[in-house]
Amino acid sequence: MTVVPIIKRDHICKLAEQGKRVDGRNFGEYRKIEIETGVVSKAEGSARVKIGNTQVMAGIKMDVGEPYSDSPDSGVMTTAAELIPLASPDFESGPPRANAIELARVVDRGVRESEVIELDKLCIEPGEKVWIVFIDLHILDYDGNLFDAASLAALAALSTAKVPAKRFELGDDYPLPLKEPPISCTSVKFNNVVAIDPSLDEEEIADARLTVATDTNGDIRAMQKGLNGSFTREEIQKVIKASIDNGREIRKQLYENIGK
Amino acid sequence: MTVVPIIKRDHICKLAEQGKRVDGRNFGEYRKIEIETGVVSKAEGSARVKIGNTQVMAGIKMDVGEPYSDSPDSGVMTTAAELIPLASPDFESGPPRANAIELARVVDRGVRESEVIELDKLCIEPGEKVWIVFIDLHILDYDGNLFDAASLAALAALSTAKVPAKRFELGDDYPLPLKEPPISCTSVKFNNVVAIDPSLDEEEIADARLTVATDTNGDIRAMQKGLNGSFTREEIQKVIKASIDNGREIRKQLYENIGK
Amino acid sequence: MTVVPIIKRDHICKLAEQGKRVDGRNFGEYRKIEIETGVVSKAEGSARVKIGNTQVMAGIKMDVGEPYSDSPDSGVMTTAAELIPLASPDFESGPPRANAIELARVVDRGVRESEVIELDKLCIEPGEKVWIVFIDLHILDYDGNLFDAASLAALAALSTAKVPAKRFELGDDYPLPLKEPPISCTSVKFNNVVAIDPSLDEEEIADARLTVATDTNGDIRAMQKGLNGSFTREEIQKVIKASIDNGREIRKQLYENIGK
Amino acid sequence: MKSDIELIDSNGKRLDGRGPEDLRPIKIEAGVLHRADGSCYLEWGGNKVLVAVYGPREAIPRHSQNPLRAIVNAKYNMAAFSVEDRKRPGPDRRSREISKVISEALEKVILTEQFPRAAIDVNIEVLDAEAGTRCAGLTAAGVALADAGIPMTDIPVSCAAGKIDGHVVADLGKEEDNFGDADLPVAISPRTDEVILLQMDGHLTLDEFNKAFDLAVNGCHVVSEIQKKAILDKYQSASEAE
Amino acid sequence: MKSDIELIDSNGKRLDGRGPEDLRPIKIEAGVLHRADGSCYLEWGGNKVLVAVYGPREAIPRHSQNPLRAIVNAKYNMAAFSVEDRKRPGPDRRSREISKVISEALEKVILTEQFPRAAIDVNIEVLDAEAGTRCAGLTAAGVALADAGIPMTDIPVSCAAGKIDGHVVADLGKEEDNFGDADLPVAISPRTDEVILLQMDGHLTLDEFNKAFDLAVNGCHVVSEIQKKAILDKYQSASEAE
Amino acid sequence: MKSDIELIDSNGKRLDGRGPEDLRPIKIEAGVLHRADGSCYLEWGGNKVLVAVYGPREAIPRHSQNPLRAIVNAKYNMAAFSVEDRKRPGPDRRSREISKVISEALEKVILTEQFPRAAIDVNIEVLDAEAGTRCAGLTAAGVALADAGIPMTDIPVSCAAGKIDGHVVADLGKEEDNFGDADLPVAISPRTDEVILLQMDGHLTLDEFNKAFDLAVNGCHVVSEIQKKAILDKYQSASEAE
Repeated sequence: MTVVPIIKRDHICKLAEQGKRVDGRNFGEYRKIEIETGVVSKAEGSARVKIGNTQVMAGIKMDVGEPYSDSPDSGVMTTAAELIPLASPDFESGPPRANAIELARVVDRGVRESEVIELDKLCIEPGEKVWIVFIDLHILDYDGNLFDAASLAALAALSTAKVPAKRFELGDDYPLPLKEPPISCTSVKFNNVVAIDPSLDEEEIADARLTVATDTNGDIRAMQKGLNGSFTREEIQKVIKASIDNGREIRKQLYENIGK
Repeated sequence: MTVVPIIKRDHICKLAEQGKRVDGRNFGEYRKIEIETGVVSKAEGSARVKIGNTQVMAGIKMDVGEPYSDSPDSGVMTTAAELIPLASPDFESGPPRANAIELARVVDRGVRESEVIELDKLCIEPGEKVWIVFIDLHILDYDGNLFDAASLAALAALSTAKVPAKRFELGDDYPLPLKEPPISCTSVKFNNVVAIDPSLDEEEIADARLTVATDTNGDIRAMQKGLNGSFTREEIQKVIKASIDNGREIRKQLYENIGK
Repeated sequence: MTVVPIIKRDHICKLAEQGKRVDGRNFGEYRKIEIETGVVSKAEGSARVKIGNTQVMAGIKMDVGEPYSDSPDSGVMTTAAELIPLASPDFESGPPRANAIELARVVDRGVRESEVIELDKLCIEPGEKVWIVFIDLHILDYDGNLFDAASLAALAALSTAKVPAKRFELGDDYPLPLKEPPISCTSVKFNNVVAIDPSLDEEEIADARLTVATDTNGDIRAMQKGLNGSFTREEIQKVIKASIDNGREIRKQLYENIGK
Repeated sequence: MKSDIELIDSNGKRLDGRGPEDLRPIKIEAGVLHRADGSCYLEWGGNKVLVAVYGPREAIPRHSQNPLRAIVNAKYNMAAFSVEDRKRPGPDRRSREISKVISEALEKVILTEQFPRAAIDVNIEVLDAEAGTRCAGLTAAGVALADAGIPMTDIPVSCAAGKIDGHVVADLGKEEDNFGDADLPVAISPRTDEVILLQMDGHLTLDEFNKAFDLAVNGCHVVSEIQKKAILDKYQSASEAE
Repeated sequence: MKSDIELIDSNGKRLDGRGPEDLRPIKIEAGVLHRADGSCYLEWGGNKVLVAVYGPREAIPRHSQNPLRAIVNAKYNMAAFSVEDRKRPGPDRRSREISKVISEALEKVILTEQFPRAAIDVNIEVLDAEAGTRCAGLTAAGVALADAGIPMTDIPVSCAAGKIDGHVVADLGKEEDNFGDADLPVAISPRTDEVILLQMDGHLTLDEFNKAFDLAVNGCHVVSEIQKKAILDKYQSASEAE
Repeated sequence: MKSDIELIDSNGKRLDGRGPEDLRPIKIEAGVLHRADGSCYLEWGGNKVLVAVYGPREAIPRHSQNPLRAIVNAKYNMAAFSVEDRKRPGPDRRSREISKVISEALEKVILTEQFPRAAIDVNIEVLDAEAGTRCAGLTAAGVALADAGIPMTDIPVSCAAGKIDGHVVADLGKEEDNFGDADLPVAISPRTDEVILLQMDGHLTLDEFNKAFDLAVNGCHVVSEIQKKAILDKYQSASEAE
């Protein structure tokens, strides 16, 4: 367990009291976001997303398999995240730890609960054969805010994915049927300020984290609080507001990128 | 590896030389036994058994599955024990250790070898579909003598279990078909005395342990010796005798409890 | 991580400079090889091979199962090696480590890539049922050169294996269909000499290891370099030459032994 | 997942007869286990949860120790027989996520800096499950920690709210959880209303969120009173026994 | 499991021609491995077992050490090819239970207090299996421990008895184990007849148990002589070699 | 596995138009990651590989430390989406073998004795796979190690050769790997031509082996130039940025 140097914490907090962030951003401002799709030829869909120095790759693979017995007419989706040791000196190889599991589950719920993938259109033979969609997330470079980078990479990869019908002799390939996705925005709280899109330095000293996914209407589609601090009602309101505002901008950039 | 304090050992042994046990019992006497059934609504059958402060919960779940190829007309049973860290400061979470495995296997053999569950009556379609009976043991509070508490909890849970035929659209629910169960009684040896139903203190200083399961006829249906000490032929005879006697009493209490 | 005593290294190297090996052999000479087949009654085929003090047992088991979807007309083979703690004070029980995995994979490739087992003759029903061949290697005594001992044990066990057709009610048992196997010979390099069939002492101080499998024509069928040293082109040539020569002798001994 | 079940009728009555703001029946008992340093048994609707606290004690292995404070290890575990279809024993991804968010929530109220290098283990065992087990588990953990005498700034408490058939209601039951529109589990420190756990799945407008959030916080305060009574009962029966 | 096979005929002869008290043929060889500190190869009927002993040596990891005595780690392992249907490599629940009861039995005779913080590893490898492998394994372990020079109060030895077709007999063979009524493996310290391993599955009246127990103990004494001869042979060939 | 595909035509042209000695297109970029101490992104034909180097740093756990030198942990990992049929995440037997042979090859060139008790972690991530990933991974690892400033006697480099339709050629492509006769991956220290990795599967006469070996070594030298240029580019852009 690393003890974050007191000096770094003091520095970041002192800046915060002056209304400043370490990298000069406003508290409601994201780092530069870059989205690149179609980066892996073997995948049905893929994307590399950078938020500042943080870099996540998502790949979509599809297979034909059996549906769950309680939803015989629906395709199946599954999400896995690997915090591979490539991305950080602190990540170890081995079975996924709590952090990787939380990341995968939050991205998974963001896609699943909002029914981004139209699973009911992925049935091949009711009760027998459906499409299975695998979302695999590889964290390549970790400089904070994995949740947003991973969610966005998953959405960008899904948005450009083709159902590989030809490979399975099921007709021509066609785009994966999708609904409008909610966009996840994460804020952290430290020294009683709330800052969106935390860098690694900020994450390490943060008391609490809150991720809010919002849709085109500004409705809330998912939330996840983390870390061992707390939020007041007012702070939650503030985080939601910032998530709606930034979510709108990020959605615009995603749509431009995938030509929508 | 804990070294049991010498002082505690000396105290228990000194008492034993005077013919006494720490908690005032006779060497052939059980602590108070409490049996409560039907404690979990989701289970097909369930029971919570207390022997003194030791507390074990057993739950029965059933499913429909394939028979083993060498017994196509028989249902299947399986027993798992979790020494969950709830029950003792010394239990760790993680895959089951040798103690939990021995416990599960001894309880399993007690039920299986005596054919308590009439598995031949649990065939739905020969070679295709049979009932699978899962016995799951959760140790809730560990103050010695898990074998007897777990066995008794398993038997009480089985005795009140219903085959969930309705849930699987296989007709009406009906009681799980059972034969008369053998009752397990465990004794330990320390300082050359033999004491039945050991408390945790006694278990920790014991040289050897012997579990004997007996049926209504006083016949022996299973035995398991444990720990790194030994028994003489005479001591074994003594343990068997005490097991038959106490087994009769415990069976009576079980039958009263399950209304038989 | 054991640091091999400097003294032993110096001794072996000094001898090498005088053109000698610790156990008096020439650099191109094997220790005594013993092959015993049919040593396990439950196995379809079995062999115990000794090279000096090194001792490996191989057992062949067969089962009926499904073919791989990309080769529906072929049987399936799989190789597992257990470096059981019986064989060396340094082997630990638990899941196979890198050394055991490399050993199993090198033996597996030696058999698979040279198509020693005629898998296309092990089809029972195309796409449905084929024979599965399990090669299990148990290292019993480890005094160096496991690769050659394990390969030879696998080949000897395969050579005497019977397809257990009767047990599966598929007609009479018949010999497992095999082609001429390549023979693996391993050399190591230390102190700039190249020595074949390293003893454990030599392996522990070796810089680099090279295994070469050759067939009856003297063609190369597999190679595997190991350890953190290097070979020059000339050294590789020398190793190949020695592998062809010794391979011829070992094949002769194998054939005599299995009565071919 | 949608269904034809009408989850709330025209009079605002829910399937089990509750009004929108009503919680399911709750029963809490402190100090129910012999070995544990602190324990709690809780029934909440059809949920049955048992919690045992061990610690503070030296954290093992040593490299897991924090030299500045105690670590809090909540372990949420569902018994194999606690659900309709038997659950494979051992932790799955869901239970590991819940363990993580509960651990983080409890760390906020426990005075961990009083016990550097120590571990406080909070074992949460779900014996019977019927919607809302994480709220039930965290609530029972709060009582078990108090029973163990662990110093805390407050007794943490949890309650969910959600949306069913377009109505915002407190404490979703089984069918409401399965066929409802949104679920919002919340845990707070009740003296300050600080939010220590917050998750949401589903679809809520901002207004609905605010309404649901307030219902959940109100629910927390209702449950908090039951917690305090359980702890008091334990101390009274303990002092009577003396 | 019952079958139509008649396991014992009217003359008291068993399937392989043995009388009720006869053991299957046994062959024991000590000191068969180069690397091990002590070793033994044993054939008992169709069973083939190899045992290697390492130690006493420092127990690893350190937290497994007992400051007062050596720990004894018996590891019973069946080769994948030792049984009719291939066994998946690695320990299963059965082999872990057998490892535990054999470790406990060996601890009784080994003078473990002479080697605090040490481990004595007893690796039991079943190469060919045919009823009674735990007795064969423990018996071979006794010889391998002696071969390793581990100080013991006695050389432990094991033999089973059981019931087939209503008759009590010694040392069940394969079909007798599969279709018999009861199996009673016993291990003793032969100098004192103290029982260090005892398990029973099946159905025995008290009288039958007593009879079976005595048969098993007698069997142990028969095997004990073969053990002693194997150890003697090893020492003689070793001293001849000098 | 044989097929009807003609892998090389009568003019000696291969499926993708290459001649026997030609390599697929290669692109190498050094220093592409922020967190890593050294990194490299490499495209080689259809392969895409990313390597991150961490260290030298204290080896953990302590018992893995070598008091005389650093240990080199190469970890070769294929992304689940890098192959036609999704690969289960996590190491399998193939990747663990490749990790081992690459670790051993890198240890030869790294001056490990300068960093006793340390670990140098070389994480090789295959993002897109198309024949020859181990050569691509080792080659990228060489650049990433140089980028991390790890002292080495040389920058290791790798290239394969093989046999297709009876012809010896360099750097097998996808179909050539699937339907060819032999594959021979080689890695060298290019300043001395010492061979640090060598594996072969298939069937080669001694003459064919020699020819293939020389082609592979020549290929290594071609790739080595591209490596050096990538490292130079990185230093130049770094110094320009100052």
